[in-house]
Amino acid sequence: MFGKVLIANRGEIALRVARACRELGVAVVAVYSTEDQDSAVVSYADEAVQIGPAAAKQSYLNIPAIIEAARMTGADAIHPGYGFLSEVADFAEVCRDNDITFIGPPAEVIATLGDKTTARQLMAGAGLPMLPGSLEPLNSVEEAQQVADDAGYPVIIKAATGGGGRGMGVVYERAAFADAYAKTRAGAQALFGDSRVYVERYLPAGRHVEIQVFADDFGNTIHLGERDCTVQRRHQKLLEESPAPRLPDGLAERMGDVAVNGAIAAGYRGAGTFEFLLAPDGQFYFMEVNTRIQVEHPVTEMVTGIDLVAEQLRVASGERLSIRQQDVVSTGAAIECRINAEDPERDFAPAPGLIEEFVPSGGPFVRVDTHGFAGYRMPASYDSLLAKLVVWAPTREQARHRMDRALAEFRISGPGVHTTIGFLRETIRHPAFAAAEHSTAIVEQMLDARAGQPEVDLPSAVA
Amino acid sequence: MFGKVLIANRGEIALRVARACRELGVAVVAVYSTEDQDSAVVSYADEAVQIGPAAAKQSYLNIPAIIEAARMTGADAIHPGYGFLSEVADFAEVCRDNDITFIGPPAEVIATLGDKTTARQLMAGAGLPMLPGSLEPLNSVEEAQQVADDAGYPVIIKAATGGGGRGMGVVYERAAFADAYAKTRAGAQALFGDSRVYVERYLPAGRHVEIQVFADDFGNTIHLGERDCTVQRRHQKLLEESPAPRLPDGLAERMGDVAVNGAIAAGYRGAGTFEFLLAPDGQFYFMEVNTRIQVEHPVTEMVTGIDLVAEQLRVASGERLSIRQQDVVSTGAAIECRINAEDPERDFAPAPGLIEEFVPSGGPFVRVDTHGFAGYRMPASYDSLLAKLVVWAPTREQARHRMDRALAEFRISGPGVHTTIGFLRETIRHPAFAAAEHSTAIVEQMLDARAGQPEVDLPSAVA
Amino acid sequence: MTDDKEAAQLNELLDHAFRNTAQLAADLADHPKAVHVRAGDVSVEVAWQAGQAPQAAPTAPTEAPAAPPPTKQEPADDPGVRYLTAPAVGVLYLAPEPGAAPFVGVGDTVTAGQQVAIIEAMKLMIPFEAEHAGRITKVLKGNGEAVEFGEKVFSCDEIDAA
Amino acid sequence: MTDDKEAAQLNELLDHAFRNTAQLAADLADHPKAVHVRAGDVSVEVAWQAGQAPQAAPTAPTEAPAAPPPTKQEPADDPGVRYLTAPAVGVLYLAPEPGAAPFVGVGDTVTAGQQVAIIEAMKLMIPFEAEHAGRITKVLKGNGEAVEFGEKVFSCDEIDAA
Repeated sequence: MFGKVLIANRGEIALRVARACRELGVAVVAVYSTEDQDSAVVSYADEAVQIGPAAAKQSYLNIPAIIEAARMTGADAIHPGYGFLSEVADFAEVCRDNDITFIGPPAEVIATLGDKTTARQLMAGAGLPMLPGSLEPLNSVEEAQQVADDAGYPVIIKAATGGGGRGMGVVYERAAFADAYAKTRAGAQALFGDSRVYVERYLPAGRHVEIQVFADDFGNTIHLGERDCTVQRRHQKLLEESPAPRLPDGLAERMGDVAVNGAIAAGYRGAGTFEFLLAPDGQFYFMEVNTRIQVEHPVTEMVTGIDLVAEQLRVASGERLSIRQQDVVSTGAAIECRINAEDPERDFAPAPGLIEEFVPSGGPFVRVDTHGFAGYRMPASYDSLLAKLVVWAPTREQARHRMDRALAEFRISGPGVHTTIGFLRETIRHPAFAAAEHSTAIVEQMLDARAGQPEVDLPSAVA
Repeated sequence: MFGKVLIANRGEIALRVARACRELGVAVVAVYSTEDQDSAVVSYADEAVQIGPAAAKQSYLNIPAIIEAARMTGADAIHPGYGFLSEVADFAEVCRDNDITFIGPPAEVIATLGDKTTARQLMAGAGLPMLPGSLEPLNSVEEAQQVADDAGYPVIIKAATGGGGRGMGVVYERAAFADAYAKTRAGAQALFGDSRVYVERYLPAGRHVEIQVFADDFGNTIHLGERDCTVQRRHQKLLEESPAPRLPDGLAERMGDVAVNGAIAAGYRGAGTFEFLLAPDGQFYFMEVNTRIQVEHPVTEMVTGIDLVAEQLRVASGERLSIRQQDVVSTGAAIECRINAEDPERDFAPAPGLIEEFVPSGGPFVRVDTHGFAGYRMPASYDSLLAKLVVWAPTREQARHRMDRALAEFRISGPGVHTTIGFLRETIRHPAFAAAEHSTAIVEQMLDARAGQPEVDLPSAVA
Repeated sequence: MTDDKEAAQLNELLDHAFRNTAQLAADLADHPKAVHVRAGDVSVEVAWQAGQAPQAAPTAPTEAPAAPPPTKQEPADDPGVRYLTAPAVGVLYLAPEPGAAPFVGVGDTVTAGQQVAIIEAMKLMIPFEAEHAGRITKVLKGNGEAVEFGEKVFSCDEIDAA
Repeated sequence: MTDDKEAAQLNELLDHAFRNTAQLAADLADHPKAVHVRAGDVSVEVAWQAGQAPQAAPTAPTEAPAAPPPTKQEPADDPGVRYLTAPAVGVLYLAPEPGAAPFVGVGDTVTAGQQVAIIEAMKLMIPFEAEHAGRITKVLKGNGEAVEFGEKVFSCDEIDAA
């Protein structure tokens, strides 16, 4: 195991990684921007290095500063968390060049899987089911139009290097294609400096189901079951659960098997996630691989009992996976809610600030991952995720009631501070979610239904 | 299920019961003394009734006030928590007379098992292993002396109606017996108004292992495995765990079986705990039955996934147990630490007050049950238990590291406020505890070793 | 904000918000705990310390008392008024028996220790005695109503204590 | 903020907000615990310490800048002293090359923008330029030492700014 690990991140995930290190007896180095001087992980860590000003580009994305911080503190390894540098192949390479272990897959694997085109080609070759469409970027509008016609409308045009729900366009009929194609290319160029796009069939009422995979240096590649991340707003996940409810018999196992095949084909190492789109007819399609720990990893931890971050550290330090495929047992149901400092009444605009009151939920089968505390001044410079509230119960229905209870008791307030707690409670109580009959459109449907309706105070007891 | 439940308790257990009710859709009535007006459960509950002044005798032990509170709010049932009225047979009877369901065993069962003499007779008859000694209170010093001689020294003299570690005396040699006998009788009379005592063999280096039992109205009586509560200070538990470490093969199952036999013999209903003393030779002996939910019930919940309080509510409302014996599976290891507002440097004197900073532990596999919050003025009138910190991990060793990490991150401070957090960390790291070679004497041994030694700051990383 | 006009508008909006906030604070008879003004993107919040005296006498301690008051928390008490509070949880009876005249009525003077009502708890009749002397000004609870411990049942004026 | 014009607008807005905040505090008879002003991207918060006497000169806004200071938190600074802080994480070199004379020494006067050291980060040589003019009074870090972003490297007296 490592002697000292530097955490190249902030917020709740920095604290999450620090906790895993502490439990393994590994010293922790935090890095932080001037904006994060008073953050929880800075006081939690054994050492902390200020690496730059608020702007992420000059701090959390500043590779030389982070490498120098690792050097001056003598860290053996760097955990990148999620976001920031976690999926930047160059960073993984620079780490290697500086004899620092990057806790994640090899740089080449990140590069291959981070490019949608090479990833799609590789995964199609490994036998993963793909949506009808192009495997390679398209060279002309004519070619693209042909692919779209063959795939059948609606189609989605996606930037080859895009992500986070940006650089995409949905086309519902042939006549609108050429125009949308040009626009998406221009947008991709502006956003990512790369105008390459590809086209595939678009599923409007799909579900988002993903498989957690893990691989070590000894040829062991396993999966830890699935997560359902169907509740999204503009491609941002709001709530995740495991197992995915109401899957046809054997489907989760089939998805797990193909994900493992894909991981083996990619030469994967460490923790990774295969994202799939699940159509209403039970067919599933490969979307992409995330080559890092996910925000929503706790739901997998709650149902399997496996500490994914500790496992990342073990595998990266050259140890074997501590579990075999046959040891992975999923028990009960877990749900995670992302509590963001956003104002649902103002189109989810960020609403951070000085948090005067902060009382996390507690009690049986409730877990809170947060960097928040009473007196924390949450900066506006970064992500609005403030806390992840996770519950477990023997059944999904019980977990839903538990989550409702836990959301109701979470108290966060301060001048100008708003959170998504109320909106998450509405989601948890929504009939479509309760029946697990929702699709990725659920949040939009909720917001549409809301518009024009008077606000309703939720009763504090479970209905 | 009930429509409305009144919680005749305070502190963390009142909140624990309220959470279970909320998840089951049951309305919650809190009752509180003037001292607890600003307590967490009062703001949590759907309704709250002030029942008396600070003194427990006039509030939390005030049967007419609680019954009237139930009547005026229309509560169907009363959950007594632990302590206070939870093991008062009269209270259970008054509830029944007023058509309010007492959430616990029938009054007669409480009465029989609450009296050490009748309980011992009943359990001996049901085949439970008893320590050598008297089954009935002794009538004279001569008779007592004879029993002690037969049992073999050391012996312990216990009040028939005692509890909580009071009203006991240990005698190490024959010559000291008569004197100790007289003293213990006088003490029992003063403390409990009942001078009856009995005598049994005393095991100085034993372990405290208990079995959680559960019974419904349909003849189903099961056990949920064992808890080890060996870490005690003056018979007050400080830390509990499940499973009990290093038990001889099959012992836990044997203890579970005899506890179920005992519960059936007593006509038990609801949740109960059979306490056993485990001798170094692997022999175990019945001590007593606690006819209520225990403080340490969360460790059982963490390893079995069963919500014991919800199960109490189900069974009391006339439903069947939701699990059968064969469904009970214990996975991994759980540890609970009781964080008390006490000052270990001043002989664990209560040290409550205004809690200015209160940041509970969080993250993976950590559970906190507490009524504390930043700004809470913890009254001096009641128990010093402020929070229960519970962790789970696949193995005891991992759970120990996790607990150390979680204890280190719990921040509680305020003028005059002290807690047992530091002492609990020392315990968790103690070599005897780490090796599970400790006995009920461990805390005394730690305190003895400490006396005269300079204080040592614990490093923040796991050694 | 992308141009001068917008900036000027915001400035104007700010001025407006401030004037309004100050005016609002001055106009309120009861001292507010917090003022929060928002207009579009502009928001102003002002918070006062809990319990601060309206005129903000510099020496007025703002600390909360060490122990909570014995009466159930209720909106602002008139400082001149005192209360007789229920000594137990139960049902209130204002008269010794059905049909009889009440123990006391508005305008009556009571002495400390004088019985003013009965609380019935679990069929026990508990005498409700005045904790202090006073002249009854109001009966706040009805005959047969349930009361909590410490709940205000009578308000009274202070008189020279017996 | 992407250009000078936008920055100027924001500054103006900020000035405005500060003036207004101070005015608001002065206008209020009672001393507030906190004032929080936000206008678009600009926000100003002023908080008074609990129990602070409302003497508080109405124009002196108590600290609570919108952004934390760029220097690493350290014990009480002498208010007269200013610092030149490291512009990057890395190894500090006080001279242009080994054996050469240092860029600056104690007693030297530096102008804003003048190079005073080098920070090496991942073999990149980053010039360390003075953020402001001053006379060097102390060199706080040694040649070859690792420094964090914002770490104080030189202390200096204020002189008339260039």
